Amino acid sequence: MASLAATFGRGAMTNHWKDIKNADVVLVMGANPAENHPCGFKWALEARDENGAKLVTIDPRFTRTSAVADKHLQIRPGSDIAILGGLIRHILTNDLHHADYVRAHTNASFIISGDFGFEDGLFSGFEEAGSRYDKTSWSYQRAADGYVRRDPTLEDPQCVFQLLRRHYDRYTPAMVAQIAGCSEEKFLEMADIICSTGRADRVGTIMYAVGWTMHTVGSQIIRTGAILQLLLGNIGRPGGGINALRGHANVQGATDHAIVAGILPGYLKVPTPEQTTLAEHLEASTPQPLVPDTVNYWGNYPKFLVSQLKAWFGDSATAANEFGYHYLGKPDGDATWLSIWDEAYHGRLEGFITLGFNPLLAGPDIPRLLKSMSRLKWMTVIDPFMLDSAEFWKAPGMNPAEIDTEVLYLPTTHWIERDGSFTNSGRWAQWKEKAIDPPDGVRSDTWVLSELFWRVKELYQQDGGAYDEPIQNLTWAYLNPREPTLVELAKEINGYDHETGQLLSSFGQLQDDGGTSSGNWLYTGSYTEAGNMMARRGTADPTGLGMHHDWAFSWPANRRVLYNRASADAEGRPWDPSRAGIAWTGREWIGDVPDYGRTTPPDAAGAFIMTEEGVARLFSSQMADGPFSEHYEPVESPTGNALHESVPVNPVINWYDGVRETLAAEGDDFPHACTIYRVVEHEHFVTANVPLLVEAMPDFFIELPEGLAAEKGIENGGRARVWSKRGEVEGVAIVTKRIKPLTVNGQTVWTVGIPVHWGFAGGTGSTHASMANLLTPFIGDANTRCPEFKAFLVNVERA
Amino acid sequence: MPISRRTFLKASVAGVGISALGFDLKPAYAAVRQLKIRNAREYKTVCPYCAVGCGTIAYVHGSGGLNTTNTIIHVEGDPDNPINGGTLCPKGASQMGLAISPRLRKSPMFREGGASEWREVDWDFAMDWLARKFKESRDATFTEQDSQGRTVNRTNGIAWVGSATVANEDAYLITKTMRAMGLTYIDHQARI
Amino acid sequence: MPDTLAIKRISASPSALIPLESLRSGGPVYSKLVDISKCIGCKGCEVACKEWNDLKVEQTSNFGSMQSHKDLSSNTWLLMRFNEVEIGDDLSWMIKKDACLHCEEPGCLFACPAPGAIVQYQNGIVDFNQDQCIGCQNCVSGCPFDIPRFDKETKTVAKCNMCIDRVEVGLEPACVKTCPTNAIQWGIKDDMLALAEKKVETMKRRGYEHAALYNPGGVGGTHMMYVVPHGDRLEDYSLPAHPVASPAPLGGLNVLRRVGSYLLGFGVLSALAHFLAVGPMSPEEDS
Amino acid sequence: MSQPLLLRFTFLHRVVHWVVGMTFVVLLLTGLAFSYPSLFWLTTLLGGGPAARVLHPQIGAVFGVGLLVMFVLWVRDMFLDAPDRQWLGAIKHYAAHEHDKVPPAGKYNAGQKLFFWLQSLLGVLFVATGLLLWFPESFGSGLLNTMRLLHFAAALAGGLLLILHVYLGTVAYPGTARGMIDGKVTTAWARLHHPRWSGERVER
Repeated sequence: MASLAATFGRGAMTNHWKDIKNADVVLVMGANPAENHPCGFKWALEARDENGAKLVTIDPRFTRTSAVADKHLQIRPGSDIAILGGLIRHILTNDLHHADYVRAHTNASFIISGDFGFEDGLFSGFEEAGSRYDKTSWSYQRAADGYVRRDPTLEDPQCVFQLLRRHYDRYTPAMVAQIAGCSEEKFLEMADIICSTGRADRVGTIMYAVGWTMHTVGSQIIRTGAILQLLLGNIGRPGGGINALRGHANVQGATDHAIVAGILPGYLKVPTPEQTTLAEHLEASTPQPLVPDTVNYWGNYPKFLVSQLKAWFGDSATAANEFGYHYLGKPDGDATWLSIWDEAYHGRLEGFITLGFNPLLAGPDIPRLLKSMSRLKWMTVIDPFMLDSAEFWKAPGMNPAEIDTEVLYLPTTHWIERDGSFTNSGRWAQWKEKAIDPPDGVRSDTWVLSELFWRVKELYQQDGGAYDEPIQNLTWAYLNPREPTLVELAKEINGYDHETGQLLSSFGQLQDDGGTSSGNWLYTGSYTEAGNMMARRGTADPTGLGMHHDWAFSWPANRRVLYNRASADAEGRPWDPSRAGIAWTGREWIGDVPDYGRTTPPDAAGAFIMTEEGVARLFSSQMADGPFSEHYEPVESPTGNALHESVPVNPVINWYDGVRETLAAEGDDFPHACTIYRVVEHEHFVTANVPLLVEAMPDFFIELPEGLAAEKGIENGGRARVWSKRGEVEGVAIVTKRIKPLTVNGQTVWTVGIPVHWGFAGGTGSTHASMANLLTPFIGDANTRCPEFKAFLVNVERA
Repeated sequence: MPISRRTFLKASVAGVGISALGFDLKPAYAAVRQLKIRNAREYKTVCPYCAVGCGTIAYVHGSGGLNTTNTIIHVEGDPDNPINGGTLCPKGASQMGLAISPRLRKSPMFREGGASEWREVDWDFAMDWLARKFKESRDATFTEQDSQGRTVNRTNGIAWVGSATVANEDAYLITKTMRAMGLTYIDHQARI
Repeated sequence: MPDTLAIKRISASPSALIPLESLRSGGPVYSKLVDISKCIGCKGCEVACKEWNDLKVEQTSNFGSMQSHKDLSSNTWLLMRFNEVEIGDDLSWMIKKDACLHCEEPGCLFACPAPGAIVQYQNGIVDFNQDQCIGCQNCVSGCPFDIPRFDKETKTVAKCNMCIDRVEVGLEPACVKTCPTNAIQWGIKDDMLALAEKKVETMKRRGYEHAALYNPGGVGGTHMMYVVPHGDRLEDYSLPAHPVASPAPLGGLNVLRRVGSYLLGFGVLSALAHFLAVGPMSPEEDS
Repeated sequence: MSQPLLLRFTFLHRVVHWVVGMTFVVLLLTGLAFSYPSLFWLTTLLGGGPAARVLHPQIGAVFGVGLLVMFVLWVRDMFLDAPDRQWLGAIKHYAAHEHDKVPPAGKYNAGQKLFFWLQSLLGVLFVATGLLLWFPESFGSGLLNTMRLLHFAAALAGGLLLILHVYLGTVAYPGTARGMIDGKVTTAWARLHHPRWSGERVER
């Protein structure tokens, strides 16, 4: 998501599920929606059959999505940027881009510093010592007025468009084929389909998921996809976009509400130690416009943050104490998933609380996670089911007597025993009703959290201790303080006008003087004086495009397609009147909830209101590993980097201590590429508790290509063993025609596929203890530190 | 071979002369069972699995009266929901199996250091233990000012993870509470 | 009785061969239409079928396939079958929803000796009535699609009943309702035939030149029809090319029935005639 | 005044005969019930359809065993000899009750012997096809259809034989049935129907 924010200003699925039906081309890559999002995928098939759209898949495996696609291209795990870079080159060399769109809505015309360059796999500014980039040279040239220099002809050799052309010129079909292992012809056939939408009357969408994000270059894969879609003029338009298909029911909502390292609800930033005052934090977090004609909506950052602090600390948040700015912890570095485990691994973490989550099985490198868990002082697992994570001390190979970790397990309610809202991948927050009561003995998550809060608060009142002012001052004005209702919380999230005491109806009303409160500005308008907008059930669809504005609530401001200003040209005319996102009537915008004010004229500002450029970024300095993407090999790769031998892998990824030793090294015998994935019959690990699903997909299995299986003497339905440098798994072999051998850099490479859904604590089927993440490496993306689950090396034998 | 009524009758009557007239249809109708959701109450909810956000309807038996307990008998897609239009994948179609899974737990469990088994504990013990541990670790690892003298007010000794499966309102409350407690190691399934 | 459940045929009754007609015969005739080109093999229908019909969970184990069970059973009325087929350079993953096709001329019903154990409704549904079933399994051998399955515990045969309890009140069957991609459609058979025609055209436009409707005439047409992308490769979908159910495969039985009744009648009559002609033959009392 | 009596069938012979005979009747009736919808009510004799379907093969097994014992008990007497062949040549006189034109029969006349062999053949057919039909899940449906037809055809033949057998053994030839009740026949009956056998017996 980091890369989408870096490109467009927001990190979320740009369009929504039903909108996919409006597409002319649907590219599914790094995703398998037929299996992981079947009901959303219906709209892709609707496009295929009703619009005559082409549905294509690019994947290391021929999936159930490929089974209904018009064309499938098999690639090597980890070669996505090569493919997408090749598509960008295909567009630019054949002039297939949507020229008017690129000129109007991207930073193609922006001129970049003369110091910027790229050589031998490294962008300018690389600092060997810190494995990081000094981004000074990745900046725009400024004119005398302080704004960025632009060249509307796109001919300046330092303009983004020309730099883009030069950068991706190396991604020739031959190079693509060499890296990805496919044939040039098949790649070009695919390219012709995907690159056919660079016109006003055609539009294409991309559906991607963790198949893109779970790489050491994951964010840059998404960036490449975003650049591709911008060149084709597909962002902001109905039937277009770059659509992140998110996994769990409320992964979008939990991210919006920031159970995430580094952000606060509404994508506000967690303050850093350097920002010693609220003013410094606001200054660093509030972007300044780079061009005169930009809305630069993030300019309202202070209103969002101050309103949030008011929601949290109420009357204790005053101008005098910087609205409680110092009540917030300021982390000393990265605090994401892998870093948490690294802290535990090195014995620095004492306590670990997990709620609604099976972190051990989530991986990566379960053997390492088991060691890390053993070094915790205490752990608490909150879930309706007993989890493998809670029973880690019973895992195969563990000796409970040697593990001092105290573990508490708390049974809590599940979704249907509570009301509340889930925000889906397409940003629709839908209210759900409570259907049944929990059984006796089971408490709600809200109860557990409140109880923990009150008991800690009371302990501090009794005994004193470390700085407890924020705890004592945290607002908790709920009717039943020991178990707030979710309606109360929904209202708090929406926010109030303190003068009138009324619920706010739009984040436009937020103030930075403490006059308003709002737990999360993105959800302002979701629960107003008019009622619970998330519970709306109006089915009308006047646009015919599936926007359904009267159904539930879509952040922001009930907008259904993000960046919809870009669905129209500079004058506000829709690129394609039959699929108009919004249209300017001369007085106002009609259609979707416009990205602008309803009456803001089209020439008032750039289409991308969330960027300080006012346009989308083909070139973005916000990424850690380059303003453009570059193909780097996975940290475990069966081959060298064909583009630059000396820089094989992403140069700015973070290497945690002791991780290099856990990777396949020169001389180790791990010849096969491996990728892990999910199947439609299961959702991660929780469905092990559902008998009908265990019946439908009972056992852990290993998917092996026919040729490799024959070589190893493994029969279909027989048993196979797969091991990496980190661990091994054993299971039933599914020998398939759906994975073919690839020719990568002149050598044959086989791909092995392994599903993730099985655990050791009495999980599904008969194959216990075979967990895909026993194999995966403990390494993450340079931007998000999302682990590289999707490409690593293994060996295989008959078991 | 076309069979007419006449030939059939010949076939059946000629040999034995037993007429099948007046055949009783009741058993055939009796075989069609009554619609099991006929008298159920409906609750509109959302599928707990992926992020498509399919609308579902939970069918529940029970009067809803004081001291009564509802029993869930069926869940199927909500046809009005524009996203799924009533459809559900195998996970969604079997979600009642999750709601009433025989493996749902009903009691807090505690494992002492070095123990090889769980022991059942009550909620009061559990929450008291958790609050004390929480405070202990917070007190032990809280940093008010870092080495450069800057106010940081953080605790690095406790991590909170999850969840992408709770409602927005609970997610918000988790963030609000844990940030106020000074935690910085906070993450959930978004990354994995 | 609701109109939707007017009866057409009852096993082991005259109506088995001469369908009943009534004022209600003109009521709606339904059909499922399975668009194989839209099927993603998610097993949503398989699971929804078991959930709605309260069928028992069976112990399965992976046998080297994405398929859950090797075969249908009395507790698995619907099974997704997976088959990987290479056609030239292209791979086709043929995924088929295997369940009762609800033949217009149901071989199971023709073969059934137990009155009322199998009932065909005017709306096209062929339903088994376990209360009347004697467990002889003649229906199993009478079915050209190998669908009904004997249950060793109940000693009766079971199969898909098209969720007749849902259809009765105007709901679509559970598999239709749940199908995430709407690959399974439900409606008046004539409408489904028209839709199938459109779908065949769509498939042909997409390059499947052999796309075809599967609604075999040998069983009088079916009330679950398929639109098959590779109409020239029915065997790869395990669909019989020329299934026959009508009374024809049971023709032998019918001939025997008739011959038998004449024969036994003839036997009795001849004995009678003989007796009348020559009388009894007793030893002389006193010889 | 009582006539002199001859023992025609031992107790064992009689028991076996009636076991086979009665099981066959039940099998025939239930079989007809399964074959003729209009006769399905006959299953009531065994407690209804499901019970009849369960009992039919089990009774069939008893029938099969009985038939086997019967074969062993009777087979020695069942080979055709020269007088039997003459008897067959004169069968139309036998049917017309022209007693004097029929060559004298032994304990069993040629017709009875043929009946025995036919019955044994049908028995094999019943048991073989019946066994397959008993376990239908183990066999293909094509094979089962053929078996079902054969089983049916055999049953019809058996039914005809039964009619003939009962007719001849009761109303057509009074005095015959007694041989299967208390095992004895009158000498007069024996002289009339089985002169050679009665001759032997009397001499002894």
